[in-house]
Amino acid sequence: MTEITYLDAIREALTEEMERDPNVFCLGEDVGVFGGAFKVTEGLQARFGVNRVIDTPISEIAIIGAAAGAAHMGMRPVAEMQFADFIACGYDLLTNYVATSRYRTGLACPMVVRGPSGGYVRGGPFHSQNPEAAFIHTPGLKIVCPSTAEDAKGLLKSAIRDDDCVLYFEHKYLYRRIKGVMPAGDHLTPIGKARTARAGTDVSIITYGATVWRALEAADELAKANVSVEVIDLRTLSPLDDEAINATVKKTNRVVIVHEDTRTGGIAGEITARINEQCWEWLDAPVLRVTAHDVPLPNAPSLEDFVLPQTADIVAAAQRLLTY
Amino acid sequence: MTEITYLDAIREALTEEMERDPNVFCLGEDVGVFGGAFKVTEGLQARFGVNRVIDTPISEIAIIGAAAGAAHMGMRPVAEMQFADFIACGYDLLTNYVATSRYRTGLACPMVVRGPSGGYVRGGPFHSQNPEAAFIHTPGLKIVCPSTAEDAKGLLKSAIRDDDCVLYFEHKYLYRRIKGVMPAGDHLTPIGKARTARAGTDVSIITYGATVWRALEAADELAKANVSVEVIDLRTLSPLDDEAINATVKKTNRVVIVHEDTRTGGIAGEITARINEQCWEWLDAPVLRVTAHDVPLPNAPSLEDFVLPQTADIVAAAQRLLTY
Amino acid sequence: MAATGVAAKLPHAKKLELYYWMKLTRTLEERLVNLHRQNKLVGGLFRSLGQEADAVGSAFAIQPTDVLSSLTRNLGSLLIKGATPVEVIRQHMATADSPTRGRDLGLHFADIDRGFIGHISPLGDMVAVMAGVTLSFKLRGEARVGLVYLGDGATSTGAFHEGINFAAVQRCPLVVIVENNGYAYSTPIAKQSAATQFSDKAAGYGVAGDRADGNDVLAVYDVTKRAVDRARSGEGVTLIELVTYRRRGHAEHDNQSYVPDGEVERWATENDPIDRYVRVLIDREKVERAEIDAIDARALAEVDAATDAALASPQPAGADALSDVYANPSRVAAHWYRNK
Amino acid sequence: MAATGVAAKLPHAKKLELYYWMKLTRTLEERLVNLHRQNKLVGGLFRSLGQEADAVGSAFAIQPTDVLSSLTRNLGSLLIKGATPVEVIRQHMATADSPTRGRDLGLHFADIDRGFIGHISPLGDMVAVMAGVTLSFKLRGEARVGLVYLGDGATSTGAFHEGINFAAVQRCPLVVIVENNGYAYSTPIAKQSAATQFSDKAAGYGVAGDRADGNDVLAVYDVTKRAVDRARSGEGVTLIELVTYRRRGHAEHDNQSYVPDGEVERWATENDPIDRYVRVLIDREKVERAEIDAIDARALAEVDAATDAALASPQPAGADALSDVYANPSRVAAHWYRNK
Ligand SMILES: Cc1ncc(C[n+]2csc(CCOP(=O)(O)OP(=O)(O)O)c2C)c(N)n1
Ligand SMILES: Cc1ncc(C[n+]2csc(CCOP(=O)(O)OP(=O)(O)O)c2C)c(N)n1
Ligand SMILES: [Mg+2]
Ligand SMILES: [Mg+2]
Repeated sequence: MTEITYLDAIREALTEEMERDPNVFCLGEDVGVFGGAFKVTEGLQARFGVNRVIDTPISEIAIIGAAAGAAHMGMRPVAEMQFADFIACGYDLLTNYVATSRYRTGLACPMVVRGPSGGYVRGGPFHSQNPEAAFIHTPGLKIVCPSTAEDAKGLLKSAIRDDDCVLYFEHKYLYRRIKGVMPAGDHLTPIGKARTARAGTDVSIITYGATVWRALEAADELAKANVSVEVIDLRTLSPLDDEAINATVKKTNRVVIVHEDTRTGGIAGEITARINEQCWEWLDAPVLRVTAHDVPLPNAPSLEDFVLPQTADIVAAAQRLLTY
Repeated sequence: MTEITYLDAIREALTEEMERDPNVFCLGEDVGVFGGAFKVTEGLQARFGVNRVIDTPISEIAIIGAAAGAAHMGMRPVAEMQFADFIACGYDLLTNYVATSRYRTGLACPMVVRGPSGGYVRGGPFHSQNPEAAFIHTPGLKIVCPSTAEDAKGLLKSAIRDDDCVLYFEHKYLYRRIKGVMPAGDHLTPIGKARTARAGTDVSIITYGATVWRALEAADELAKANVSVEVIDLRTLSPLDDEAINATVKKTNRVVIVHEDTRTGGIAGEITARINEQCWEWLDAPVLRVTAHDVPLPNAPSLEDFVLPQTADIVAAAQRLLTY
Repeated sequence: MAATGVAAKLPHAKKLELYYWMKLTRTLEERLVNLHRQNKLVGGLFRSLGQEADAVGSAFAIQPTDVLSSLTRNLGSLLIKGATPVEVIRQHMATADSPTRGRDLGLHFADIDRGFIGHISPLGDMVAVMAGVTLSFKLRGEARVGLVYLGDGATSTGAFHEGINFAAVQRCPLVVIVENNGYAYSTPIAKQSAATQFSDKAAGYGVAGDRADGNDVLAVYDVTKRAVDRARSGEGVTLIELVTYRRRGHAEHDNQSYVPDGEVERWATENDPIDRYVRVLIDREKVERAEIDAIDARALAEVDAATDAALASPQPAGADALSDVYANPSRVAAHWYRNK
Repeated sequence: MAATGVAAKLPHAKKLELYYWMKLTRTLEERLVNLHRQNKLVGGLFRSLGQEADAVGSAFAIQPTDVLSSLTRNLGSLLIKGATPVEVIRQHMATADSPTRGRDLGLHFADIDRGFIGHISPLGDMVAVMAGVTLSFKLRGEARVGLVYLGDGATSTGAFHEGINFAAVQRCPLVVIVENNGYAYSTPIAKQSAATQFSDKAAGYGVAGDRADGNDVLAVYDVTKRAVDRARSGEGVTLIELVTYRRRGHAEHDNQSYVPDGEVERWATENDPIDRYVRVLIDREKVERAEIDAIDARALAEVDAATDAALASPQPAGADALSDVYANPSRVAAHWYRNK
C-alpha cells in the first residue's frame, strides 16, 4: 500500500466524489487552471472541465452565497477559501444565510467550505488563522478538522455527502508533512465521532488538527516518565462528540485541552463547560488549557513559536495535573 | 433627581462626549435626520450638525472601515449598527483590521461600534442576535454590555475615551423598560470591572445584559426559600474581570452562568474554564449554564420564549447546585 | 403609459391578470394592516403600497420553472410565483402552520418547487445566493432564469457587488432589479449613491443596463421580459432600475417625518400604479368597469377566506423550536432544566 | 510617451527624481530576491517588477501631508512617502527593529506621520479604511488628500465597493487607483470582471473615471495629479485605472505556468517602465548617461548600506509578542507554563 500526503488525500476525496456524483463541483479563487494556491485542486479542471472546477473572482461573499444557491438546487458545491482566514469576509453569509436556511425555510444547503487554516508556518497574522471558534458558536454549521491523511480524505467525503453545510478546515502545516495509507473502498470518516489517537490511563489530552501531533509527542515524552497519556483527536468540532469526551474523562480523571487557536473564546472553554456539566464528579483535577496566547499571530519565528502551543507546554500541563 | 431611560442614558453619553471632544462624531444608517431606528441619536444632528452625525449608505464594511480610518487620524468615531446583527457584515474589518492594527503597526483605532442587540422582543432571527461570542474570541477588541441605565451612560463614555476599539452592545429589550438616575458629574463606568448587582452567600449567578434582570428576579424567588443569591453583572465581556469572578466563586462556591446567547461557544464556556483554572478547589458543585438553546432565534412568541433563558430556568439551576 | 414591445402583445386575459395580481397585493396588504392594528401580527409590517406594479410586472415576465428571490416590497412577486394569501397571513402571524412554522418573519419564506426564495434581513445577500441558483441552471444546461430584487439602499452592500459581479463573469441567467423607491428607511438616494441613476452601475459589471417607470406595470413587464429573454438565451445578466416610490414608511411604525411635505400625496394622486393601470384597461383595452369590480371582489373574497383560515391557525408549541437545525441530528436536545 | 498636462511642467530635477525612485524600487527588490534565495527572509516575496512606474508616478503626485495606502506592488509609493530601504529589508526579515517588530509581513507597515498605511491581506479593506482617513480630512477642513491602491482582483471585493461608494457619497478627497496588471494570482482579468475596463466602474459610483498607461511614469503622474487636484479642491473621488503588467509570479514561488508563452518577455522587452523612461530622459530631457549611472550607483549604495544594517538586526525575543494588543492593558500575561 502506498502512502499519500494529507494534501493528496484531500485531492483524492475531491476526485472520488466528483466521479461519484455529477452534482459535486469546486469553486474558488485560482482553483482551476492553477490548481489552487497549495495545489489541492491540481489537475481537477483538466479532468472534469471548467464547469466542475470554477475559477471565481476574489469574492468570498459571492463564493459562499453562490455555493448556497447552487446547493439549494441540488448541487453539491465545494467552495475553497484560498486561506481559511478569508472566510471572515463571508461571515455574514455563512452565519446568517447558510446556517439558518434549513431551520427557517426548509431550504437545504449541502455544501462544503474548505480552506487551509493554521499556523506553525510563519504565515503571519492573515495566513495562519484558526477560524473555528466563531462558527462553533453558530447553530446550523458543522465543522471538521482532520489531523491525519486518512481523515483528511474520509471527512471530506463525508462532508460532501452531508445534507448541511460543513466547514472543512484543513491544516496547512500538515499538507505535506503527514502521510497515510488510504483505507480501501469508499472511505468515509463519520462526522461527529472523535478518534482515540493514543490510548492511555493517567491523563487525557483532548485536541484536534495540527496539535494532535504535538500531543502525541508530549505523550511520548511523558511515557518516558511512566505517565500513560490518552490522546483524543476530536476530528469534528461541531457537533462535539460528548460521548468520547465523557469516556476519556471518566477513564483518566485528568484533562488537558489543547488548541492552536487563541485561548479566550476558543473551543477549550466550551469543552471545559461540558465536562463540568457532564462528569464533574469524575475530575481529580481542574481541566487545563494549552493554547495560543491571546494576540494576533505574529510573523517572526521567535514570536510565532512563543505564541503558539508547543509540545513542552503540553508536557508541563500534564505534569501539573499529576500533582493533584 | 429625575430618572431617565436606558435609551436616553445612551443619548446623554453621546451628547456629553460630543460636547466635550470635537473629535467625537457619530456615523451610521439613518442616524442623522431620523435619529436612528430606535431614536438613540435623535436630535444630535440638529444640535451638532451634519458633519458630526453622518448618515451613511447601507455599508457595514465601510462604516467600520471608515471609523477605523478616521480613528487613525485622531477622531473618535461612534459607529452605529442599525441592529447589532448586521455587525456580521463587518466581521472581516473588525477582526482582521481594527483588532490587529495597534498590535501590528502601532496604529490606534479608538472607536466605538454600538448597536441594539438581544431578544425577548419578537424580533426574529435577524433582529435579536447577541453577537459577542465571535468578538470575545478576537484579541484587540473590547466589549461592553450595559444592563443598567447608569452603566449605559457610564460605559459608553468610557468606551468613547478608550484608546482602542470598544464594541458596545446595548440591549434593545432594556431601552425603554429600564430607568436610572444618572450620577452627577462626569460619570464614567470603568471598562473591565464587574458589578455586584446583588450580594449573597449561597449561590453566584454570573451574567450581563438583559439577563441580569432575570437573574435578579430569580434571586428574589430563591430568597423566599432562604437561598441567598449573589448576582454579578459582568458589564465588560472583554477583558473579563477575573478578580470579580474569582471573588464570587470563593464566596459562594456554587456558580450559574447565565447568558441570552446560544450555549455552544458562548461566553459561559470561557468563564467556566477560567473558574476551573483559577479556583477549581473552591467549587462545591459543577458550574452550570443557563442559556439559549442552540438554534437560530425563532420569531413566534411561544418559540422565542422556549429558546431563550427564563427566570424559572435560573431558579432551577440554582436549586440544583444546592443539592451538591 | 406605453404598451410597447412585448407587453403590447400580451393577450387580453393576461392584461387582466396583471391587474388582478396588483389588486390582490394591495388588498392583502390592507388586510395585514388591519390585523396589525388589531395586534394579531408578530413583528413589524412592511408595505409595498405604490410599488405593486414593480413587483407584479417583473414577476409576470418569468416562467413557472424560473426562480425569483423577493424582497421586502415584493409581495406581488411572491403571489405570482404561487405563494398564497393564507400563507402570507400565517407567516405574519407566526402560526404553527405558517410556511416557516413561526420561525421567521414576513416575506422571509421559500419554496424551491414553486420557484421563490424569500430574502433574509441582511441586505444584498440574496444577490449572491441567486448567482448560485442561476449558476446551477447554467451548469446543468437548463433553460431557466433567475430574478432577484434589491432596494436602492441595498446597492451599497458588498454582497450585492460581489453577487452581481460573480454572476456577470459567469454569464449566469440572472436578472437583477433595483427597486429605486427614493428611500432606504429614512435615507434618500442622494446619500446612498452619487451615481446619477442606479442603472449606471451596469457598465461597471459589464452587463446590460436598463431603466423603466416602475409604476407602469406594462413597462415593467416589458423591460423585465427583454432581460429574461436575454438571460434565457445565454446573454447573461441584466441590471434593471425600476423607478418607483415608497408611499408608506419603512415599516408601519415609521411616521416618515423625513419626507418633504406633499411628496407622498403627489405620488398617491398622480402616480398610483393601480389607478394608472385601471385607466389603461378602461381607456385603451376597453375593459368594462364591471369586469374590474369583479376582479376586486374576487381578490377581496380570497383575502377574506385566507384571513378566516389564518385566524383559526394554532401557535407553535415551544419545543417545536428544537427541530431541523440540521438534517442530522434532526433535533437539538432541550436543556435539562426544561425537561424537569 | 506623452509628457502632456502637468507632467510636462515638472522641473528637470523632479524628472530625475522619478527615475531615482523607480530605480531604487527595482534595486531594493532585487536585493530582496537575493536575500530570499539565501533564506534570510521570513515569508513570501512579492515583486513589483514592471510596475514601478505605476507606484512611483502616482505617489509622486501627492504632498508630504497627504496619506496613501499601499498594496503588495507599491514599494515605490512607500519609498516616496519616506519608508526607508532598511525598514523594508528589516520588515521582510521580521527583525526586532523592523517597523512592525517582526509582527507582520512585507509591506504591511504604517506610519501616519510620514503618511502611509500599509495594507492588510484581506483585499479591498483599505479602500474602506481610506474612506475614513479622507473623511477626517473633510470633517476637519484640512486640504489633504488620500490615495489608495488596489489590484484588478481586489475590485471584486465587497470592501472595495462599500469603501469607494461611501467616499463618493461623502465626497471624500480620495483617489482610488486600480492597478490592472492583467492577473490576480493566476486569474486573468476576464475572469474577474466582465467590464470592458476597470475605469468603467466609475460611473456606477458617480465619480470621475480615468485610465492611463501604467508603464509611462509621466502619464501616471499626470493622471494622478489631476485626480489629486480635483480631490483637494473638493470635487471628490476619482477612480483611475492604470494598465500595467505583473512580470513576476504572484509571489516568487509562483512559476506563472498559467501565463501564455512570450507574454512576459514581450512586456519585458517592449514595455519596461524604467527602460522607457531612460529613453525619455536621454532623448527628450537630454540627460547624460553618466547622470543616470550616478543615480543607479546612489540607489545601489543605499540598498547596500540598508542591507548591512538589516543583516545586523536582532530577531525579536519571543515574549515581545505579548505587548500592545491594547493600549490598556498594555501587555497580555504569558500562560503559566511559560513562566515556570
Ligand atoms: C446589511 C443590512 N444593514 C442594515 C439593515 C437594516 N435595514 C433594513 S431595511 C433598510 C433599508 C432598505 O432600503 P432599500 O434597500 O432601499 O429597500 P426598501 O426598503 O426601500 O425597499 C435597512 C437599512 C439590513 N437589513 N441589512
Ligand atoms: C479577501 C481576500 N481573498 C483572497 C486573498 C488571497 N489573495 C492574495 S493576493 C490575491 C490576488 C490579488 O490580485 P490583484 O488584486 O489583482 O493584485 P495583484 O497581486 O495583481 O497586484 C489573492 C487572491 C486575499 N488576500 N484577500
Ligand atoms: Mg429603497
Ligand atoms: Mg492584479
